Amino acid sequence: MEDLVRIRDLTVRFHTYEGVVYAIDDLDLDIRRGETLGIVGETGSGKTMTALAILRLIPYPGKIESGSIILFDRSLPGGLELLKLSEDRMRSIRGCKISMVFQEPGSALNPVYTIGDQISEVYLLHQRKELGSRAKQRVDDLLGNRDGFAASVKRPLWRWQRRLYNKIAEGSNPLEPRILSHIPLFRRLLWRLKDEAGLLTVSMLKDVEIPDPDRVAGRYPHELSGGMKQRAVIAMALACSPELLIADEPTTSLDVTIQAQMLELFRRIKVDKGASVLFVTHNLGVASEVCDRVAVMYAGRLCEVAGVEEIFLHPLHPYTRALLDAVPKPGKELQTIPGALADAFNPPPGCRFHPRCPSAMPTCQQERAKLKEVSKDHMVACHLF
Amino acid sequence: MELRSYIIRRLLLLIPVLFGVTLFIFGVTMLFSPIERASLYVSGIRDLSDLPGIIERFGLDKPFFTQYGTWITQVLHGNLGWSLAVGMPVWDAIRSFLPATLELAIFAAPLVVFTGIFLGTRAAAHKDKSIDHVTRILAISGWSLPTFWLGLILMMVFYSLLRGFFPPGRLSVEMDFVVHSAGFIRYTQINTIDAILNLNGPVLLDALKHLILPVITISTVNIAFIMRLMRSSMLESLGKGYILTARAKGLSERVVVNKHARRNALIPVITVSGYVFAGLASGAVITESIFTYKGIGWWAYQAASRLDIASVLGFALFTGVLFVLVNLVVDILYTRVDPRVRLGGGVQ
Amino acid sequence: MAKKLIVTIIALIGIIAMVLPGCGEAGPTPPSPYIGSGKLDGNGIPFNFFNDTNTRRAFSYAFDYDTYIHEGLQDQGECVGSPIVKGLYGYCATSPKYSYNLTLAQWYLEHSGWGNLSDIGFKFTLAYNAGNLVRKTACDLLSEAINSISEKMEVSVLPLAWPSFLDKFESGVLPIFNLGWLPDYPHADDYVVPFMARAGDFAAIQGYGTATIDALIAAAFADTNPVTQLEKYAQLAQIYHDDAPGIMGAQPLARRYFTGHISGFYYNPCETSYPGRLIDMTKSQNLTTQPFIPFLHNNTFIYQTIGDARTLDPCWAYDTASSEQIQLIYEPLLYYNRTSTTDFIPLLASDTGTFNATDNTLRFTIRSGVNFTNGDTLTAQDVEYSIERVMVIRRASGPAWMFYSPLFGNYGFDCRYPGNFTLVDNAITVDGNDVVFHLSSPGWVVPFKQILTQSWASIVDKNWCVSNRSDWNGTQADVARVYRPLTAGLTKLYDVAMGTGPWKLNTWSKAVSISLDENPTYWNAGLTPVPFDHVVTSVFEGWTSRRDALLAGDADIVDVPATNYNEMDGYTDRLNYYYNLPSMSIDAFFFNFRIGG
Amino acid sequence: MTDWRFTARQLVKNPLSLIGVVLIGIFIIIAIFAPLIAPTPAGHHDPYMIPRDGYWAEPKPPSAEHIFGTTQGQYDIFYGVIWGARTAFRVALIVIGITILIGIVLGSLAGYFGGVLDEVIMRITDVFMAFPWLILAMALVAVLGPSMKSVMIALILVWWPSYARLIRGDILQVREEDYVEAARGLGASSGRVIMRHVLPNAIYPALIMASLDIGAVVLSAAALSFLGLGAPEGYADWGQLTQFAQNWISGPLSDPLKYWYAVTIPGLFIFFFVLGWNLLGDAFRDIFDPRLARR
Repeated sequence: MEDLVRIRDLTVRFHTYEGVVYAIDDLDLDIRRGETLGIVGETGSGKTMTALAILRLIPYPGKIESGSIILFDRSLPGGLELLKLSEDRMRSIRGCKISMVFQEPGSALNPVYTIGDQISEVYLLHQRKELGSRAKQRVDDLLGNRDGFAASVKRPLWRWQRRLYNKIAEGSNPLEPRILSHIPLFRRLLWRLKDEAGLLTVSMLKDVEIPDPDRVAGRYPHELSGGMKQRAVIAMALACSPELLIADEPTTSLDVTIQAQMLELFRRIKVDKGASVLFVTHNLGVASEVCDRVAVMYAGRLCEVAGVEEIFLHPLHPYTRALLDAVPKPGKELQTIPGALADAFNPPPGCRFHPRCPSAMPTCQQERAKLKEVSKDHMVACHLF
Repeated sequence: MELRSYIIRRLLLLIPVLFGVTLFIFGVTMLFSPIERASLYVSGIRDLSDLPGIIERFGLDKPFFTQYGTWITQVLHGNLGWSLAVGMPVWDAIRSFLPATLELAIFAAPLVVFTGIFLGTRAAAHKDKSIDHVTRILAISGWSLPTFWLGLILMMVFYSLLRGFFPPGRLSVEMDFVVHSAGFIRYTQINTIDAILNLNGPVLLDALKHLILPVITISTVNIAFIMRLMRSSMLESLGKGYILTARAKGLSERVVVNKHARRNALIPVITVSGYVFAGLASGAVITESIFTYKGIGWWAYQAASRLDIASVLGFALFTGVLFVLVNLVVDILYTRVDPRVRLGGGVQ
Repeated sequence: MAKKLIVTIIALIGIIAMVLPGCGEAGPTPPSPYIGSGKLDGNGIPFNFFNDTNTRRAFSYAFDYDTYIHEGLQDQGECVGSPIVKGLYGYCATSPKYSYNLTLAQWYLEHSGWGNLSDIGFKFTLAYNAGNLVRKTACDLLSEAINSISEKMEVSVLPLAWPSFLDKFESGVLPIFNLGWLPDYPHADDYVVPFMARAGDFAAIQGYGTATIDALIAAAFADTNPVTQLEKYAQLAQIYHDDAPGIMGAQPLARRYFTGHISGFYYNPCETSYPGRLIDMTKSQNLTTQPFIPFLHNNTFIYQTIGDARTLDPCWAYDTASSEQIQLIYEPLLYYNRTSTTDFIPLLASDTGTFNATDNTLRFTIRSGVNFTNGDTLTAQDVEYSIERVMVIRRASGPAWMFYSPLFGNYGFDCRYPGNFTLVDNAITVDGNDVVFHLSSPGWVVPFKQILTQSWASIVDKNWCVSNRSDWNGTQADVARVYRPLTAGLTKLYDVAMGTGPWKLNTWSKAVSISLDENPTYWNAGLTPVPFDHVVTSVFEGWTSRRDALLAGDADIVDVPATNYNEMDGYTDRLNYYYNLPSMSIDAFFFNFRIGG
Repeated sequence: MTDWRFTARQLVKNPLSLIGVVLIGIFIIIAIFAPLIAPTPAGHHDPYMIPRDGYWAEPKPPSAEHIFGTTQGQYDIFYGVIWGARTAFRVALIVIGITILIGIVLGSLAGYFGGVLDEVIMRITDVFMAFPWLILAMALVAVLGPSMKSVMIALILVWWPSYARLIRGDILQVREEDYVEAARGLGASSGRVIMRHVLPNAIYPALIMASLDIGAVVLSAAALSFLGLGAPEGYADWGQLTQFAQNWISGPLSDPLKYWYAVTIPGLFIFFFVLGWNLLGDAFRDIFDPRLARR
């Protein structure tokens, strides 16, 4: 399987008045086409930052210091260096090629706009052409098979609309509609675009198994249950059938039954949309459910990457082991990881896990361990190997 | 809740408020001795012999609640009393001075609200950039300006340097003639509007010339205020999750700020704008007195400084009503801006 | 957390504790009542402190008259020794005056009836009505002078809001009070009575006056022989000086500033109207200082003042602003001849009145051929009605008393009682085309004529009043309906006016402006053509705006506060000046002989 | 949240707030050393009454013995503004102090016990908020007579409701917090719970608001004196000094700005005083603002 996204020595730092936070430190990671890659780690281990870094949405005062993130898109060979793209190009990728589902469906939706509005926004933004041609189609139908007085009156308008939508369909951002969309009253002349977007929205809502989608489309977020919201958010993310779907703890805030449905949904998406999923979670159980491969992070660094069975059956990195032990199992008393997560401001030198590591060696305190492939598709960053 | 019943319920709230307000003022004025209050009606010491008569006529020596009662019954019969300050019934006074103040408010309020919101948005969108710092400095300075002093300074500049360019009052003598001439119909008493309705250019120009300085004076502080508020509430909503979502959708910064962030940020601003408008309309006492711009605030000042109790009470009633009405409008506006808000009930 | 809270609270309380004592001395808190301990123990004064002549004289010598005139009145004042001020009928130029002389003051204090006051020492408070800066200056001068004589003597100055000042004044608790007096008619009697008669407005409060003085006042007033009469008034002036019941501050001198093109102003101290008599003025046509539309300024007289008229009803108006307007719209029987206060010209009367000593009657023949602006002709009945109307309605603290005193020698009575009404009715009778006033004393002839010149004596149209305004219909039965209205708004002519005067009311937007138009059918137009087509009086409280209007030529005259006189010098290019115009008002200190009434 | 070291560093780091601190510092010094900066002339009874140099109405320009010149009535502007600083501080501290106390008492009662008590108190605040405060203050001052005391009383009367509301709001939030519930669960008396657990966490917003308000209070007091309803004539008070200049805004045509000093100087003192507090308060708001969490 070829890579979809290749992250190389990515470094993200937060420059705050209290000092520099090493959120991500020299991270190498590949996301393969059509796979679900899980990123697992404690809170603050930098998994969310990795996700945001791919979208270049690191919040102020964070900054991507160095590294490269390459998106291999079928359309353009050689791939795209995301970190070198102009902000405009980047925007055209966000929500279209790469989209994201956030942890809190409640806060992820804008309370003052309807679900429909917020989803069709994506279409209007990224799929103008399609909408344009669809709208043109409609007008053509009208021109073709309508007659009678009313029609004859409307015809000129229709013709004009046709020209308009045609331009839009041809893309290259024509002047006329652009001007129109800025003039409050005339803006509504483009209503057919909205309609089309609306239709797409409803079908998308149907896809994410929302009952009675066209009613829901008209609802405001606060009128929906948590599960519904999350589905809506996912629908929004899938709107333009992205190549990569980043899901940041999508299930954490939901109760168990809903969680199950969500995971089911994600599996399905992967199957029929063929999209790769970057699944960020702190919950190994969940990860084992959905992921093909799992990457374990600790204090901004990658500890171990491997296929899901592999990592659950033969975890190598002491931290991974500790994590697995920390998962409560029936009839086995719970292991906890000694010590606390490394201080973000002055992290321990060498391997950041060594203060908590049961099998730490002197070298661990000096030099950091490189990520090396110990067996097929199984990489570990630890001096033990 | 259904709109009509809600409005009715809110209007019922008027009663306790107005009752409290008037009762309180009445209490304050009762701190005067009957003679002191009677002496408002005599011209000089030659008439001191009349004081007992006046006290008796107006029942100024009656117990507190008797006097308050008589006043209330008066009001319920639609008689707000006589305004000594301007020599006409209080009700007429309100009617004849309100247009001037409304005119001021009509020009000031949009200026205040829109400038404030615009600058606030810009500042928040470019937090810690130069524009943010500039606007912030402007805002804090404007916020610290004593209105009366600003007025005086403006007068100093525009009366003495550019003499007669922005004259005081509401109209110059000439235009006053025109306005009172038969050909000119005073639909609203609001000069600018009347001028437009009568298609009379000179009057319009003259009225505007008289308006500029008061409007500037009254707006400065409020603009600063709204701006700061808008900035902080913008910052708040820019920190929200849905902004990240919007960005992740690939929306341009302009859309993110102006569509997704602003509408949420407006909610607290609306309340304050309501108060600001109420403040403007309930009389910019200081501004109007400085520029002898005879609106309701000027009247209130004259009344209060002459202890014209009837007028002060009337004015208090007026502001009370205004206050409650503005609150009502604000609440209704809420429901338009924020779908979560239900009339009566708070956020769902 | 709790600790933090407690600390905060303590801090707050601490702050307040620190600052509250300071707040204690915030604003001069008066020794109440204003005479400190109330005993002559160095910390106060006894209630009858000023019952001692030498003490009063000491204070009279301790007031710096020259500084008061120079700085308080901006050099616009003259010192007068007695209440009979310059310009009054009965004024005596030779009557003695006090002058600023600290050594004399000290001597009198040391030889006061209380012993050596500069050793004993005393404390009391000098109150004035807040906002009146001239009086503040006067009080500061007096207190500083006294304090400077000996540190044992301390006079502190305290502002009181006008209502409470009147209250304190009336209850007689102020040891010394500073007030002004403005005559209603320029006759010595209108001064000596309030200042010296036991029942007088000031004297009564002070507790000053004796039977002999009262007798002398009566005699002086009734005396028809000018020579002896003037002697008597001179005598009264002397008495006032010797008793020193008050400190005569100074008689202010007024100024007027007109735009250059207004001419014909002459000053009459009894003229109520600030701009003078407009009918005699003219406006030159070269309008160099006119930036605006000429057609209007040409023949419009624009006057900017500080306060709006309260009413246009002659029976209510008792304030300058109202009288100014009323006298432009209405006319009285006669008026002062130019600058004189004792020589008259007939207006609505055809003569200046003939006095019949046998029955004390004053008879005027009504001018014929005079029309009101609504076309009605002026009749003797109108005159009778106008005067009786004022007396019958008799609004509280209004001008009605000014007819009662000359006609009955009292301050008025309630005409709802038939008996009283008949008296009033008979006091003014119509005889063909003549109106006859039955005076109570021959002494009243001149003062009564003076009273007849003022706004309250304006002649209204009876028919119009009764039919159009449903005003008092002239019968006793109707009196109760109109008697003593509570507010100006309740009189029928409150905001309308229709007279014989040279101008007629166009619009009155309250508190903003009054504009009058020329009366096209003015009876006297042949002799004195009406100079202005419009007269606009607009109200501007702010001095700066008034001043700039005057300098820009937007106003022909504005009210100039005495404090800003000097600022107005040096505009000879555009202004006409009139200086040193003696007013008849006076500000004075009055000693309270028995503090606390 | 209130890490004072952090606060201090922020204050110093932000130039604006630094200016604020400096301004306030200067005014504090002025207020404390007023008797040294502008000594009261001998035989002058009340130091807060501005000494007059004669009684002439027209202001006199700055000169050797009157650094800022004299205003209408020959009151020494310099003396006035210096001692005016004391007046300003006194008014501000007393008003704010007392207002906060009232606010704490009523606010915590309303917020903690809720129900009828809450309703009543809130209705009362409604009344006061619906009130034309300037007019109320004017009426009060007129009744109580011209003195700083009446100004303060008036201001306190119109100021307390906002604090009562603020503190009530905070308490409503805090009382739901777990540790308060816990304390209640342990059967602590309400008074104890309020004092030990609720107030300490509810009061800080009020204190910040106070720092924001000091400027506003001084402004309002000045406005009152400007309308001639505050200090007695000649009292060292910035607002009144400004009022004295009201008749001297424009000079003769030849020299329009002749009396600039009388108009500008007192106003500038008010402005800078208020500016200082507002800058400080603004910084506080940013620092303590839980939304703009520290990064």
